[in-house]
Amino acid sequence: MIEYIPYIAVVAMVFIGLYAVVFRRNLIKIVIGITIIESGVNLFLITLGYRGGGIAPIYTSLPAGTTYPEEMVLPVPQALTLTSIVIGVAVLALMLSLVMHIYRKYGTLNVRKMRRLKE
Amino acid sequence: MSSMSKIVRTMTNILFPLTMIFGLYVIAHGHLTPGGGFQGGAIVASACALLVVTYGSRWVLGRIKEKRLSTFESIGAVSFITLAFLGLVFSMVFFGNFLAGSNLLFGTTPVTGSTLADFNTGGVLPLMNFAVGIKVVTGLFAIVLIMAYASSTKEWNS
Amino acid sequence: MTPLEFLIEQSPALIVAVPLLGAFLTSLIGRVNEKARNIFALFIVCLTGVLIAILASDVLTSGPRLYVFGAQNLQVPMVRIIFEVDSMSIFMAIITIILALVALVYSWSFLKEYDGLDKFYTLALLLITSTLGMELTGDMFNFFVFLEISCITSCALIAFWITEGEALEAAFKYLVISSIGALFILFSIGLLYAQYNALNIATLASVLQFSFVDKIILVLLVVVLAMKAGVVPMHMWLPDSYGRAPPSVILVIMGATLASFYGILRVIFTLYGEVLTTTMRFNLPMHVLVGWLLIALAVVTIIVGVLMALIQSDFMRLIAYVAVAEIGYMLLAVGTGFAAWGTAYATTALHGGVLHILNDALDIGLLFLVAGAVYYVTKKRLLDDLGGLARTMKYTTVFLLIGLLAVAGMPPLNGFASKFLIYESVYQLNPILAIVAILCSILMLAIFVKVFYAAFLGPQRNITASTGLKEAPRSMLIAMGVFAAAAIFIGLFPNYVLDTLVKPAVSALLNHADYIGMVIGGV
Amino acid sequence: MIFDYLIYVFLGIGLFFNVLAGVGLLRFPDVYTRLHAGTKCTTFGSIFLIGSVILIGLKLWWEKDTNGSVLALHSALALVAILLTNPVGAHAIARAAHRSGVKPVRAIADHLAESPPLQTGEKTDKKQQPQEEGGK
Amino acid sequence: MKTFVVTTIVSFIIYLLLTTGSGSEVLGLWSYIELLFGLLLSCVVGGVAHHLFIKESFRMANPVRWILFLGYLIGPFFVALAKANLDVAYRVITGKINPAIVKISPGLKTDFGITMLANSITLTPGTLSVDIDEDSNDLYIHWINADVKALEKTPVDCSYVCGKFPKWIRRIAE
Amino acid sequence: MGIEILIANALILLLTVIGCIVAVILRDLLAAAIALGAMSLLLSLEFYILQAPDVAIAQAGVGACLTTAIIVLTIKGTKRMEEE
Amino acid sequence: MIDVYTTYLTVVIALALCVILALVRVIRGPTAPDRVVGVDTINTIVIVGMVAFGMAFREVIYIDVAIVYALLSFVSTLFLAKYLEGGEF
Amino acid sequence: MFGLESGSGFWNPVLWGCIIFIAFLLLYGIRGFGRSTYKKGTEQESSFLSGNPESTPEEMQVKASNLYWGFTSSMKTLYNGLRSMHTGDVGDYVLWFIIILAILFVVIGVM
Repeated sequence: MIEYIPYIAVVAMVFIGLYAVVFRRNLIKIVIGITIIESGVNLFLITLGYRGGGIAPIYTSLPAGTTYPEEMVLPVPQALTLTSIVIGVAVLALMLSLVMHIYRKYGTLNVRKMRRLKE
Repeated sequence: MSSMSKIVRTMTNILFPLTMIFGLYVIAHGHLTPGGGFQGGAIVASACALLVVTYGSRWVLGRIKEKRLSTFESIGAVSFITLAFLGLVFSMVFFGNFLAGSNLLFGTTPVTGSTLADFNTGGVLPLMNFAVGIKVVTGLFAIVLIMAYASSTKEWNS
Repeated sequence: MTPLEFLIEQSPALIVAVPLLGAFLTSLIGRVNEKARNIFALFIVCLTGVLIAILASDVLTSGPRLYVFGAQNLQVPMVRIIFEVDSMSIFMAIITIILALVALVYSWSFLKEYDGLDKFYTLALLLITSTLGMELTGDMFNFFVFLEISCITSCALIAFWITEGEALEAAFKYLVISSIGALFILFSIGLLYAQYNALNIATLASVLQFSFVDKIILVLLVVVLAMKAGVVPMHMWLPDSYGRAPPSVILVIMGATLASFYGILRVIFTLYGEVLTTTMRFNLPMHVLVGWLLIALAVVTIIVGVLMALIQSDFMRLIAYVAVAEIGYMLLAVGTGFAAWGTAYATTALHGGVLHILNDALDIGLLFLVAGAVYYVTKKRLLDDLGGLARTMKYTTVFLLIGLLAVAGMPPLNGFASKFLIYESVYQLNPILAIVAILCSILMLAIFVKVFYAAFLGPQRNITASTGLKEAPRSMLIAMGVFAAAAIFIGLFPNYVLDTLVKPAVSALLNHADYIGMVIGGV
Repeated sequence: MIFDYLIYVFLGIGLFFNVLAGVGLLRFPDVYTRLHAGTKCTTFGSIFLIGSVILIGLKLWWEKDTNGSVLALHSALALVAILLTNPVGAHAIARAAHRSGVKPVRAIADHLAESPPLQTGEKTDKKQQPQEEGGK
Repeated sequence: MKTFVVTTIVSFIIYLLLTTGSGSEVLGLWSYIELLFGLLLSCVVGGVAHHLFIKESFRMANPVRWILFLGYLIGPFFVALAKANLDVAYRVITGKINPAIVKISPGLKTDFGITMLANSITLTPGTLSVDIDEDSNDLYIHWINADVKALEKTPVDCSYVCGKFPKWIRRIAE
Repeated sequence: MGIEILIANALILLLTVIGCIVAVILRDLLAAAIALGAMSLLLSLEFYILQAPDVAIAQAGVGACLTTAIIVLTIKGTKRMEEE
Repeated sequence: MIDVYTTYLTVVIALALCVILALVRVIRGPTAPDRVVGVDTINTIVIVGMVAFGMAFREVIYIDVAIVYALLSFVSTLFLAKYLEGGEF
Repeated sequence: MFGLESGSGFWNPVLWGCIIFIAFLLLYGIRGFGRSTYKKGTEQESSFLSGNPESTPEEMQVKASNLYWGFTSSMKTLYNGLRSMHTGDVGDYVLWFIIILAILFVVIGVM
């Protein structure tokens, strides 16, 4: 049961993030939207790996007498999420530095005014 | 530029080594407990961000140059890949764990199950954790430092 | 084991590892000496090229290769990173490395006057690494990681001319849309893992069921990769970023874009090939429907690309729209090949499409280099401000002519060879498609007549006597000459390339069972 | 048995003060008074909540359970971290609020607003810290 | 050099606390390699942070002061903390406040002392340190229930606001 | 496996989603950054419940500190209010 | 011996209710410092909640996360405070 | 060796080269029928305009943006649609992406 509740939150987070990216006009809001989508996807991956009553996938903390697959939460999605978090930081930092540069050049954070490249 | 109040500064002086040793602990125990190069690196970088916020970016830039940070970042990355190449040289497999089971540094074979965490295991993994840690610390610190400097300077360009 | 055998055995890993090592070593060397850094970067790319050549000779003679990271044998659970190299991957790797090599040679003098070159070389080598990784990997998650690295590095490279606001704008737009796309890919990878408990392309392909979730995954993967490849109407980032980045950067980014296109091929043919060709809906096999969807996207792409290119006044942006149209031609061929799976002309269409990937890289690359040379000499972007360049830039004019004739598909240049195959096969599927394709090709010629007339003929405009106009520097001419020579060579001997590279690649795409059996049988 | 009740008492006190912090945050009229609630009560509440964890850890240590005692030790470190950071954070927020122009509501005196603007300690700091330290 | 050694030792102690239970070779709690590695990492921290960690003098390295400090924490400080919380609870429930920002000059010299006092004030009845005068170490305090009698003087007498804290802290930190 | 963890899980997820909505709606970018920080720390707690301490540390280190920090720095470098 | 698992999970639920109260302040807060106060309170409560979870699951590593959090939330609070103060970073 | 064959057609560069060569020869022959009195550097070269003063070459060359004016103005509705599609707004980029995703979801999901 516990493993089904987060999916609702995942859907909500992805849609909220998409809303922010599509309809919000502020550059920083767009960045925040992408962060929210990313958090949703991370939560999704972690929830995929969860098993009811499982324990954390740590080699040295296995209770005596148990073996790998039955008792543990799946470790692979957690590794995937870690990678995704790492990448997320890089993307976030790059985006925000671009936002700062754009503000210096354009004098605005409004997307509608940041349209020198069109057609 | 400007630093924060004396109370914050004093507490930063106390917390900075504390946070840093904790981050290094997380990096060093990456092969035993949760954490590892990235997480520990993020913690240490946060400790450095603490310095940036309390003392101001000018103060920090007066102590460590951004160029040196990016040099360290390159060194971290290069040492990571070099470890992978050493695996190729010593055990004929790229990313080969040539230290595991060798009873040298980190060479003990781990015991399965609920045991006391033996630090001396993992082969090249702790070393790789440290390489990643160096890269992450310097990279994130450089990001925070440069953004802090840029955000409070009016006349920068490029 | 002789050193050569060892090298052959380890080459898939080394192809990715060498540029990765080089990327960080260049920035260290750049501290010491700038010239040494340039030479070192070039050396690294050459070394990678040699490794790719070694691997290619092995793969083309003895079939697909499997490489498992960090394990002597495959007795462990299948959570290892796996590289699987078949002829298609190696074909794309060759294209990437050619583009990279030429880009580095070109940037030698093109970027000389700008600063921040340390970061340029690091990022370019990282981008090459990630592109090669995308092409060689046999693992969905690994594919995602390399895709994401290529997003970040190409965004940083697009913003190379950081003093121009437009470059920053283009970079930001690219990063927003591509990171959202990459997150969707991660989402679909999560779904795949949840269903089949595997991340390997081959393992997944062998157990895929085509349930509802699998349909969602298919749509997500194909649409995101199509977006990354620049298919209309998700192409808008492409003219923005191609129009505002330095040409040597564009070449490297183009490698990444083509790798995304390769991703579409991999998903459709290898991952979903088995399922789509055997499932029936409405008395039609599924692959017909998917193929026609691709064809619809492709036709829109061609038409919009060409029509928008016609009204552009910015030189590089114009070429970028033509690049969009070229992507449409490839997608048209692939869609035809997939819709008519099993027939003879499907194979022909795929031959044309896969050959067109190479031709697109060469021709559009050549045009971008010419545009870069024009920019280098005149510092102007708009066609209206240019004129009479043919009087001083003779070689560049010749290269431009070769490039534009090749893109427009005029014989005897390479564009004709692939477009000929595409027209022939598409005509057999549906004549109207072929007519549209030919008409758009003619329009493309008209576009280039405009460029040639406006920028290279007529009186010289706005040239002050003090600066004067010279021919582009030698390294740029060499870079352009390589592409021009390759274009003429492929145009004259299309069969040679077709037999050695394209046909194995297409047969690797069509016989997905080999690719799957490699992992399943190998374990 | 007594021990169990002790833990329940600890938990009760801790939870009561944490809830009080939340209520205080909602009921007080301005930033400074909210800081009173948000800082003092959560700190006090967390002392008791973590104290209960430490008590259980001590009991486990008495029963020779290494895992439990290590747990208590780490919890104590977390408590130390909270105690060190919380008041300083509150001070920083209060100072920031005052400098950003938030006036204390219903204040009968405001010496800070009357006093001349205060220096930040940059200059004195530079004197104490000569430049040669960076590279060592 | 001395600063380096002290910082290293302090961080090593923290490392030891974190890694308790890692082995059974040293005192049944740590393993040798853990200690070795911890020393190495502590040296790194000491090298980086020693100028920050110890700024003024080695006054706080004296163990007597630490015992006093512990006594202070458990004794008057904790009592004051408890009183403070009951006070806040009372004010949350009744909503009776009478706030003021007042200035006090506790007369402490060292940074550590003034920090300790400010933190104690923040955590104890009805008061919250808002700002500090860098030169004279005067504190500006938000007082939730100001005493009108105390406000007659401008630096307000310490005994109204923080009781005997300055004396304790002077004994510990100066 | 009691009902408690279920309730805790649902509550924390609800709060996370509320944090997201607040971060998107508020016009004050600083407030949005604050709400994003709150969201990310609640998300870290959720990772905790789902038995992923590894990810929780990463999310704590990155989401709690660095994300907020660099967004605040960006707001400092640009401007705070979202214009219409 | 009390049932550690159930007890501490109940504690966590109660703490989540406290978080709701603080979150209301974050949403409503008329000025930015009010929101920062709310987040600061949430930080402390979440740290305690992490410790309680660690006790409930009986895992030491979970409490490490709490320590990390206690140290790092301070940094983000300082960043926000310094911005509000109007200081140059 | 040379050449390309699809199912229904073929392409041979050698053959093509021969044909081009022959065509070139033919053209050269035709050129021989032209007027032989044309002289370079005389008045014959300059253009003749009545009424207006002679314009400079810069003015006479049609600018790139005006070159296909007829084509674009006759397809004005199409071009207006295309221009309004390319707004240059990041939100619209993402919106197009999501629209395509939704369309394909519907199309493939129905099947």
